[in-house]
Amino acid sequence: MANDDIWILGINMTKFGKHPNEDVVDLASEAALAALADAGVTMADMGVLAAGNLMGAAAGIGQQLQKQIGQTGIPVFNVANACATGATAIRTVIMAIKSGECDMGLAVGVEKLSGAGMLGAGMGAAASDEWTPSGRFGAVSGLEGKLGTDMMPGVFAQVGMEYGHKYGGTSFELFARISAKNHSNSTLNPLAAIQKDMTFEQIMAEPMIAYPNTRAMCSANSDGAAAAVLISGEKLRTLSKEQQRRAVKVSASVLTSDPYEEGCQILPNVNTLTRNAARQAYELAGIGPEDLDLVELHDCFATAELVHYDNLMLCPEGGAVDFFESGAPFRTGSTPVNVSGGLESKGHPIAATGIANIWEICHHLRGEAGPRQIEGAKVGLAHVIGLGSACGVHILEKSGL
Amino acid sequence: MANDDIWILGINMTKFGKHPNEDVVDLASEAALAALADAGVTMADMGVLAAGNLMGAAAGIGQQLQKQIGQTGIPVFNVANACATGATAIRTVIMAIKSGECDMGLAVGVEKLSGAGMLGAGMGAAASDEWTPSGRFGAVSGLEGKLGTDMMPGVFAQVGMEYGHKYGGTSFELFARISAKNHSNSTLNPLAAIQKDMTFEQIMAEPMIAYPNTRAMCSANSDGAAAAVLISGEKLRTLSKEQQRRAVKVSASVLTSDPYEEGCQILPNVNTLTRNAARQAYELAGIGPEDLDLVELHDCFATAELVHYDNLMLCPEGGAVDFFESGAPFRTGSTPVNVSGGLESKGHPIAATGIANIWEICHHLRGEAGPRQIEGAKVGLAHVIGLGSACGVHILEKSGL
Amino acid sequence: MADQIPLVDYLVLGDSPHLVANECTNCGARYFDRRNACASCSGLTFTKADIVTDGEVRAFTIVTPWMPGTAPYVPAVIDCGGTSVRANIVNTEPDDQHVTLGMKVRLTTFPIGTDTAGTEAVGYGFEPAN
Amino acid sequence: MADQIPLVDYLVLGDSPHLVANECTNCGARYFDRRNACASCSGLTFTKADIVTDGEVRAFTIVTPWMPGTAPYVPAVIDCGGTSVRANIVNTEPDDQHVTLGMKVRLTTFPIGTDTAGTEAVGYGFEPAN
Ligand SMILES: [Zn+2]
Ligand SMILES: [Zn+2]
Repeated sequence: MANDDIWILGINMTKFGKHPNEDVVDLASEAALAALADAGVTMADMGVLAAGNLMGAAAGIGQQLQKQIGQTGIPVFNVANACATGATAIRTVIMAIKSGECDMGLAVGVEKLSGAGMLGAGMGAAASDEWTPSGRFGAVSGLEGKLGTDMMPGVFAQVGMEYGHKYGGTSFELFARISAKNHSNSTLNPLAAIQKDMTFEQIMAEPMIAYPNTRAMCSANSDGAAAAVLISGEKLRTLSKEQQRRAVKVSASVLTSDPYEEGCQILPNVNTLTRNAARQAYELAGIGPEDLDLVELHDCFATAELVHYDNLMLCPEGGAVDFFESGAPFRTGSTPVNVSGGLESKGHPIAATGIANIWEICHHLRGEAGPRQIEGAKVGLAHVIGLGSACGVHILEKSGL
Repeated sequence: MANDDIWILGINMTKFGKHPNEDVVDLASEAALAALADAGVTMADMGVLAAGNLMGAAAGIGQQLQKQIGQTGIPVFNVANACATGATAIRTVIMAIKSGECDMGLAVGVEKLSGAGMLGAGMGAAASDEWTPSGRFGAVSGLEGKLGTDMMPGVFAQVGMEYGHKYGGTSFELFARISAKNHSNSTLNPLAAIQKDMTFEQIMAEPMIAYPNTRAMCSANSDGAAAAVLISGEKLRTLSKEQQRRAVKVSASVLTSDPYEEGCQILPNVNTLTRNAARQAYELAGIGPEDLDLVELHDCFATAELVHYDNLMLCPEGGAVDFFESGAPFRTGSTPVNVSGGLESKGHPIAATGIANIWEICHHLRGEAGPRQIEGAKVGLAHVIGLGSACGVHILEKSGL
Repeated sequence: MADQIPLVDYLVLGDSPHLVANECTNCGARYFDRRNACASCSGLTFTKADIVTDGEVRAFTIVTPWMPGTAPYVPAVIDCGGTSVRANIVNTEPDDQHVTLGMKVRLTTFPIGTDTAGTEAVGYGFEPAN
Repeated sequence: MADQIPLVDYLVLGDSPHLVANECTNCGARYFDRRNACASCSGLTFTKADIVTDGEVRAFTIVTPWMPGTAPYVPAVIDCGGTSVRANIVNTEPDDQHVTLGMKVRLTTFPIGTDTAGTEAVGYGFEPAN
């Protein structure tokens, strides 16, 4: 018996930022208990738990969480998909419900990163006394900095530059202005790690990390957690009117990986898998990009936001610069993007990010987003991408119940 | 559209043991390509990939594998559930098929462990200059060896001792004789890491690791991989007669976690979640323990095998010692257990184990197990447990197609 | 006498050393760690409960450390009046003649080291009661 | 002259240094790493293909290392006759005046260090072609 009709019954995110006195289980517990409370249900109602914590991916965050908030014997799936880990947890719970194995489940993502330095900013292997070829390239030394870069800032900088090379119109200032939009949005989000308005001149004057991204144009390493309670439509209809009214419909839930294309093993191709996920999601939801009232997309770097305007088909192919220049992705525009402040200011606790962006959309669809509410929001899209690669796209709709 | 009818179309395990010249992707590729070949399909037919590699749980083994054997853009789920990681990968693919999202998928588990030392044999935190309480117990020092043990050998030793305390009849020699059965079985398995027959006296004379388990009674750290292609019954019926004949029916696929019971956070309770998984599996498959022609259970230590006779209800409650003494779990007995040699001799490349035990069952149900074939095997059960905890139970049946 | 600090915060030192658990006010489940909620009933409130210091060995093992020259130790599960406690069995030979299932034991404490500030850390174990 | 070893095994040294790829005999996809199969078509056989040494910059960045005093470097994707190659842009100033999208570059090699046995490791990069 399949349930193709899936809803979010409750959802929560913690404040993102520094949490020196909480461990990952504290943060996960806070988000999970709050999501259950938001849903008006308890652990005893859950039929499945999917959880992610990338920095402790082998440690079983799901069971650690159960041992604090409720050991009910349900199946636990610990998942990992880089920055798409939270979205993968949600997808896993949705599959469990769709397959008829249960009618409610909990998805949790949590990370502790503050003070961890720039994401992926690792150094190469130490030089040995004698050169010894090793690994798949027969390398005699660490390759970081010697043959390009595997670090996120450099990878996503090149992704933006490649778009500029292909379609033109990009510049250091353009990317800084995209970042300024998000930093401005963050001033309305009390859960953001950084709530400081910054002009594009200020952003350009920040230390350069990987041209054209300065520090303010990179996602902020943060601690945080987010959790969601998913439910089948059939079960939802047995709950209270208030629960039905606040529930948010999951019109599409899609996960993709990157298909082979020339060059994809040289520079990760973050475009095609996002475009594939978006296309599948629009088809499943029966809507088009023009129907979206807001979008949370994965601006791990300012350069990434630009290419995803195009990948999510918010603009014609090659038209991302014009789309931005038109004002469309601003709060006041036709397709507000990252009204939460985005990863650059809200923060990016890796495994939490893919649930937190859904939380932001839900907040607006429920009309509960306070000063940053997008008025009358009925449909939203949440996008997340992890290198490797995995892309999650969810389309969410306001309850009509 | 749900598919409740799930089959294994192809399955493979590599030789377990030392593979110094292969990395995890090599091993995963070998098992995955062989499973696809066994199934008579290709990566292009797969609709989902679920993969696990516990030691590299954050590194996205699924995508690493795709980049070697086929980047087709399908959803990838990287999963982790301690020693139940492989079973969790299979469960994930099954959910994807049951939910109607695809009709075929690939599950892969791989680990490189040889030379890693005894599993979980870590030392506590280093002493600091000044005692500083930290963590959930406010501990001023590492607790390993000071307040009991968290290491697997000691944990599973206590699990067996607890059973002995509750029901009586256990002894050092009894556990050694259980181990001798498995080491004897391993001589017929060319893929086992250790194929050496050992008497119980020899086993008792081995170095003591954690009383009453000597080294020969502990699972062998090994490198290895295993992979399986899952398919919906509807799709299977469109394939060749030969593929249908060799396919193995998944009559039950269950994953559980440990429910709360007094003491479960002091010594992991590996019993109740196994019993719960077994009960659900028997109910789903519509069979009882008496119908099983063979069982592969998680003998990570000899002490564990004893308690799982009981947990899997192969004997009346409290009757595990009598069950063993009756000869039932020997190759020649009524319910052969671990005819592969079990983890103590076959080896235990963590994330591969939960698929390799299913491979063993399939091998017999297909009548392809050569000298170690259990004649006429029609139904088998594969069990795996990871501390944390997670338990996977699969009941498999010979094809009637 | 030097300042003392317990090895773990659920060990209470002083004239009558004992363990103290976090007890769920809803269902009575007992835990020794810092809690977010109750694993048994998801309850959110806890009181402190003193644990009796006499117990019985429910399970044990004898671990042979990997480092040569290091003494074996005896992890065990002790049933203290219905509450399971984890500790080593101490003050007896680490072999299966001296440590047995069902044996009666009692809590004991002992120093485990002194830090640079002169503070002595105190651990606990269980010793044979007879 | 000291013995030399390439930084990576797909760099061929000698009179005409160049890169060599594993080319799928079925679909022509090219890879620089050791292969298990083809990511494009799952083919299992490969031949060696020499890569042209002239190319065009398709993407670049300028990374400012975290360690103070360390020079910036310029990772780039170079289109070498239809095959993407990864390397640093070298032998020019690391700024957006000297490195531009679409600029023509050519392969160059340079020593990256000598080990205790006296063997010199040689890396590669791309330098402006004009
Ligand atoms: Zn309680
Ligand atoms: Zn090919």
